[in-house]
Amino acid sequence: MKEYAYFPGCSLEKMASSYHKSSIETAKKLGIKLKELEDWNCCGATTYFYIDELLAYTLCARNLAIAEKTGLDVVAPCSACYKNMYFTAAHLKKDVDLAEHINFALEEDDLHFNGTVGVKHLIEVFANDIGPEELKNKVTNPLEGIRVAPYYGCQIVRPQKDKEDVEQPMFFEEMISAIGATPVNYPLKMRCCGGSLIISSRTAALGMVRNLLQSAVDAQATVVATACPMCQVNLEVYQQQVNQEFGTNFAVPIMYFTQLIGLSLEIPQKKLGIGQEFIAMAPALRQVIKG
Amino acid sequence: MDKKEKIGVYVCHCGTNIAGVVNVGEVSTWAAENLKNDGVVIARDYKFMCSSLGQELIQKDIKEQGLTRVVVAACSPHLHEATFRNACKGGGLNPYLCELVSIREQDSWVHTDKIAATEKAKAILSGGVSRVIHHEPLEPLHVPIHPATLVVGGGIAGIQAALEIANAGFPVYLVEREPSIGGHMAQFDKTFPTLDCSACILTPKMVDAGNHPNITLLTYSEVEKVDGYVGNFVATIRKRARSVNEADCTGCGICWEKCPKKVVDNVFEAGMGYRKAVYVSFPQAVPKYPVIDRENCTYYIKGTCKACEKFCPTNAINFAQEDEILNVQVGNIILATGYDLFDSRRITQYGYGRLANVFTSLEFERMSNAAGPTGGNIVLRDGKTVPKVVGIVHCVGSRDKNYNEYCSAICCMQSLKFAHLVEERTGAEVYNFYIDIRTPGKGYEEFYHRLLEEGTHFIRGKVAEISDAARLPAEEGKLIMQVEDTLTANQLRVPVDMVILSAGLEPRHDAKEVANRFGISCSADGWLIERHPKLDPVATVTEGIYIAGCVQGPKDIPNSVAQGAAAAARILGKIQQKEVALEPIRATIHEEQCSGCRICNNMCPFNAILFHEDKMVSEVNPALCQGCGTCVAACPAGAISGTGFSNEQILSQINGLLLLNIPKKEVVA
Amino acid sequence: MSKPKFAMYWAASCGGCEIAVLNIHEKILDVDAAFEVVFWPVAMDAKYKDVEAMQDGEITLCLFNGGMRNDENEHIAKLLRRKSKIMVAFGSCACEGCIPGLANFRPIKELVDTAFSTISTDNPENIRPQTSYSMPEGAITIPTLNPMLKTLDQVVDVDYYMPGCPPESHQIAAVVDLVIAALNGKAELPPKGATIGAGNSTVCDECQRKRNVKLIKEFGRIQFTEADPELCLLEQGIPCNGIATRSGCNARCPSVGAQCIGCYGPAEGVVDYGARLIAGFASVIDSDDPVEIDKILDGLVDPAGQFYRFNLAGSLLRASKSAQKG
Amino acid sequence: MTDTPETKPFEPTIIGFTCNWCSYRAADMAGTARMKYAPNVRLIRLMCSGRLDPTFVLKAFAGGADAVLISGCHPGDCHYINQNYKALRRFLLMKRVLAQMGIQPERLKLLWASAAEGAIFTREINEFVEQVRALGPLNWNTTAIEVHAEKEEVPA
Repeated sequence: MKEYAYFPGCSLEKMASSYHKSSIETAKKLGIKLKELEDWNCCGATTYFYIDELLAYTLCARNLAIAEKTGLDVVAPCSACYKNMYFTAAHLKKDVDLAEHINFALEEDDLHFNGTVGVKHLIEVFANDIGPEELKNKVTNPLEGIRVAPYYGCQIVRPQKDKEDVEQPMFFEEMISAIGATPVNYPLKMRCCGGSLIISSRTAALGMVRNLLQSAVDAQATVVATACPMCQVNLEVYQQQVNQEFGTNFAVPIMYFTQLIGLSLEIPQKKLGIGQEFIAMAPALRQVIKG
Repeated sequence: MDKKEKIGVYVCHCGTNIAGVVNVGEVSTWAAENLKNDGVVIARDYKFMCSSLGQELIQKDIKEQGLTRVVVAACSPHLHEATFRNACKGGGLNPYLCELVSIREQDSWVHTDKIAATEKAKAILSGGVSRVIHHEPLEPLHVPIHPATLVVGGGIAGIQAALEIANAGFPVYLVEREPSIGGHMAQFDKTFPTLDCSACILTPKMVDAGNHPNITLLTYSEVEKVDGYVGNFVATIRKRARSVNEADCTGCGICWEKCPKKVVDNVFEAGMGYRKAVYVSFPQAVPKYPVIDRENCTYYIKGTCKACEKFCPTNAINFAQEDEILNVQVGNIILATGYDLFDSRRITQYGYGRLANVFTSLEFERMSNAAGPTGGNIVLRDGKTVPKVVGIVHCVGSRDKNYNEYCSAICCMQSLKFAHLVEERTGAEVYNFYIDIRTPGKGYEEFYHRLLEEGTHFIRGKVAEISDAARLPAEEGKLIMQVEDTLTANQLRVPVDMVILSAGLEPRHDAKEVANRFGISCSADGWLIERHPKLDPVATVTEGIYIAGCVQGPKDIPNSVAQGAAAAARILGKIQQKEVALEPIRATIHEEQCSGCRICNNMCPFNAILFHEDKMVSEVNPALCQGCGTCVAACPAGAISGTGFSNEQILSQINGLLLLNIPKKEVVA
Repeated sequence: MSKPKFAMYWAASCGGCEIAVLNIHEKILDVDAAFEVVFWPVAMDAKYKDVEAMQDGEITLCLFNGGMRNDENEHIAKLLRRKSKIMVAFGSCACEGCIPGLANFRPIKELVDTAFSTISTDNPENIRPQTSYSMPEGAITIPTLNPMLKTLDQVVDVDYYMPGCPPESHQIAAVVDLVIAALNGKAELPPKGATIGAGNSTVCDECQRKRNVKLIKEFGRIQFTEADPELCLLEQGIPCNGIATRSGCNARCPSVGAQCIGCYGPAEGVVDYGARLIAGFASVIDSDDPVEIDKILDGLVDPAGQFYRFNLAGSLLRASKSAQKG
Repeated sequence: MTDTPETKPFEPTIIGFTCNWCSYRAADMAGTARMKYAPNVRLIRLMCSGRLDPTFVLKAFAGGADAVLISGCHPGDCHYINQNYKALRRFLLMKRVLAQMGIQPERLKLLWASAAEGAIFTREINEFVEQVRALGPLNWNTTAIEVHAEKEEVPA
């Protein structure tokens, strides 16, 4: 059984609690143990790096140092948390002076960042450690006939880790195929959801959400699958506002990929946090799931 | 040492080049006093040792003083080693008993501290003296040259080379992997910048090669193995079964007319068109005999059909034909195996293979060719719609650290040609997206100007993405090319109907294996390495193996032809000499010390080491050995020695360089 | 005419060499018949002063085993050299330092500390041997340790080398036969400086295991490897020193499934035994990637120990830096 | 060599091995371009870095060199196809052995330099000399090497 240090991040504590629940449950069912980091702190989110780089690096370094103590690689379900931690680990390995500076501060907490910890996004663990073949073997309730738009968002594959394709990755599609659903091809799968622009420049962000939803609808998607609480919020919660702003009438269900996998593994809906959506689950999906 | 050597030491001033920094007088006096124990009997310094007077000085001393070894401290051995060896030879001393140590390039030219430079010169000289004691008289190896030549690859470079040699009256084996010679050039429509028809200028040469009495054409064949060495190679060639008896076939074409099986032609038509299961690559193919593609032929799959056999008027079809293995003896080899086109699928953001109307350059070549799948009509993938706007992306897979860092050399001109053809044939608006326009060739820049005047748009920027996600009504149904125009610093979204990716050139997928098979090497980016990038571009480090055309690096047709001819000229020179002299720097395995452990067996990339199972010992073939010495250093039993760079020579040189050869009291701090 | 005289001495060694001599069985009677044994401390009572009283060159054959660990060893080596016509460095210790020579990896102080102050030593007052001590009867002395162990030929001139830890008995018997024949004018002795009682090639020459071109991705340890009984051990990733070790033992260890550890020392003409193994082992590594090569090399847990187990004192470097400092 | 008076800064002695085709030519190139570097390195020309026998390195250290430089063609550019990789394998193993012998691995350097890289050759040599100067003299016990000269003569 593969074990990881789990960094939920603040979104999953509240707003994205369904992502948290479904992550833990599906991972468990697939033979992956997620051990929550003790005394973790904020990752700095999307903005802190632009305000105070040193403190932002320190925040992430502290989480990484805690993870290092466990001897496990750290995994984050939130794309922003993942990107910040991965980026920090990579940067501090190169900038030894900065690492020393930060370690000086971490000493207060009896912590030290050595650069030995690996950082992974949860979807990476599902795609690589389990892989589509094994996932397919474990699926008991294939989501046949369901057209899923895999929404990667902008952060999962960046910065490039190895030689993987960062322009047109396919691992999300492969995972969707593995659970019996049909991945749809739509050109905007890698585009930004608007992120925190929704606060500072609402119209621009809503326009971006509109384009994304339109692209998914054009591809006849039943549901959009996300792998980030920020993407989920922008696509789901702001859908109504998009409709008001642009006179559209979108009602596209948005779900975490962990929820869809959970359904295909016949995990009870409640355990996956289903039932708290703003946009009701698609009837087509409701028909194929059991339990 | 049984007898004491008599060593002469000569320190060169090289005008002020050496003497300006190194106190040469002090060095020669020092050597005369301190290197006596090593056998130095005379030490002189002279203005220019390489002059005829300097050389005569050495020769006189050899004769009068009975010198048995000579050490010259002057410039780099790469400059004058041959000079001083010849001087010794002239004086009656074996040339390999002379050692040239560099106190110019490695000392006076790179140091400013005169005292330190003089001390270093002493150490370098001392190293040379210690080394030369262990030199042995050597004789160069002479091997005869077989007059036949093997040319691998029947593209334009290979054809040219074969014709040059054959016209000079010597036999050539021209081996080609595909059923017909012609190579990539046969696929092209027009050639830049003159726009003459590619087939029109190539076909006569193909026919010449096919009919030449001195050329043995082996198409649908591959070289599997090469044994031997310069002057005396034996190549093993597999001639794949065509399933057609060449002696009976007239090339009438009835078989492929009657064949019921249509196959997508991924080679010649770049996947744009079809051929039959029995086919010739293209109508002007040389030789004219078809081949049966056994993977797709109904008879080979199901056991029935034989339509071709039934209709063949000369009974030339032979389903039972087997591969033939030929062994040919040749003196020299030319590799002209060409290039592969960069696979545009690798740049996923350009959407090739995902977005229908994104074409590769080779697809476009076929499309614009009157004999091609669309009859020369430039249309979208649906086969009928004529594009109104066409975007051409330059540098696809080239000048890009993610793929290939090098410039593919031909894509700019090719793209300009495409732009011209599109405008001429469809009147469409054409956008060229380029990084830089590179037109270094006769008439190339003029062609670029012609395009500018024709109204082609040139946008300087690397295309970021090609997508079908429309934002504006005008973008609906189009391909949108996202690019920053770096001259105006504007982000542009250019909607087009058709995109042509001007894909770069890559080394053949099997270039590395081919290089290994022929005992030569690939550079880091995979092209075969020439002996010298400027002064010896068609020879390789392996004697007798030459390269021509794109196998050496991306180049256009005129350059490929020039290299083909150049390689041929080099070989003709060798054939005329009838024999070749090889440096006697070789490894030897001493049989009585060899334990047959086989450690050395994987050390030699030239396959010069053989293992004798019967005697359980390994042996070096001196004609194949290139003298690198890797096996000498690797042998755990110390059973391999290397002439010219023996352990004794190097270990003594270390002693000398560290001045350990000088009695302790005399070492001056 | 009196019989030619024979001496055998042990300096820093384990005594295995003398047992190997006795292991030539009834051939020992030929030794007794051909020679008068004048000095052999392990086998008979003899005093240094008896040797000192001899004429220079009086002893015909001296088999000297053991390395030069202390000044007594050196003194006797020089003494026996003077008194002997033929001086044979007998066994690995005298030839190249052998196991006692491994002490050259560490400073001499650590050596003494290990002997007198480790947990297994009952020495509560931390007493150390003194090289000289005054007694009412006068000063008594024990030999002083050299900072580094030397080989015999680093101290005296040696006529012949006979490698092995210990030399194989059949080789000793052959050498005895040769010397006796030579004394009777029936054979010729090899040129001075030659290695006797061994082959010129390496252990692989006598090894019966099958061998191919060797390319390995991993070095393993023999105790954790289930080795193919027919195939070359090195090919299976087991660090066998046979490739570089002088032949003569009939590939004793590899033929019973153990790797050669190199007791016969370097092959003919080799300057540094360890260097041959560095080159040999590096040659079988099947990788061009520095990271992967390093990973493969991690499988060799103690490379210097592997390469210089028997040869450290006789190697080019002779001793580690810390041992040189004393 | 090793007993330099304390007033002078320590000048390391470095033995450098070059291959005939790339690194020796890089040294020639540095000379032709009159680039300047520290005079502490004495070069030995081999045909290929693959010729580098570990014995040479040990010999140089034992003989009093403070550091050893091994240089060859860039990976993939070897004149003899791939022999420089064989030098690389030996180099990596040699470093480990030297470390066990108490010779800092930094005293053994591997440098890839093409025939055109005189500037790189110059820069790397200067850096290496400085690095070795900082490490201080190796002072290998050379007297141990010369025992042969001191030992007692055999009676005639």
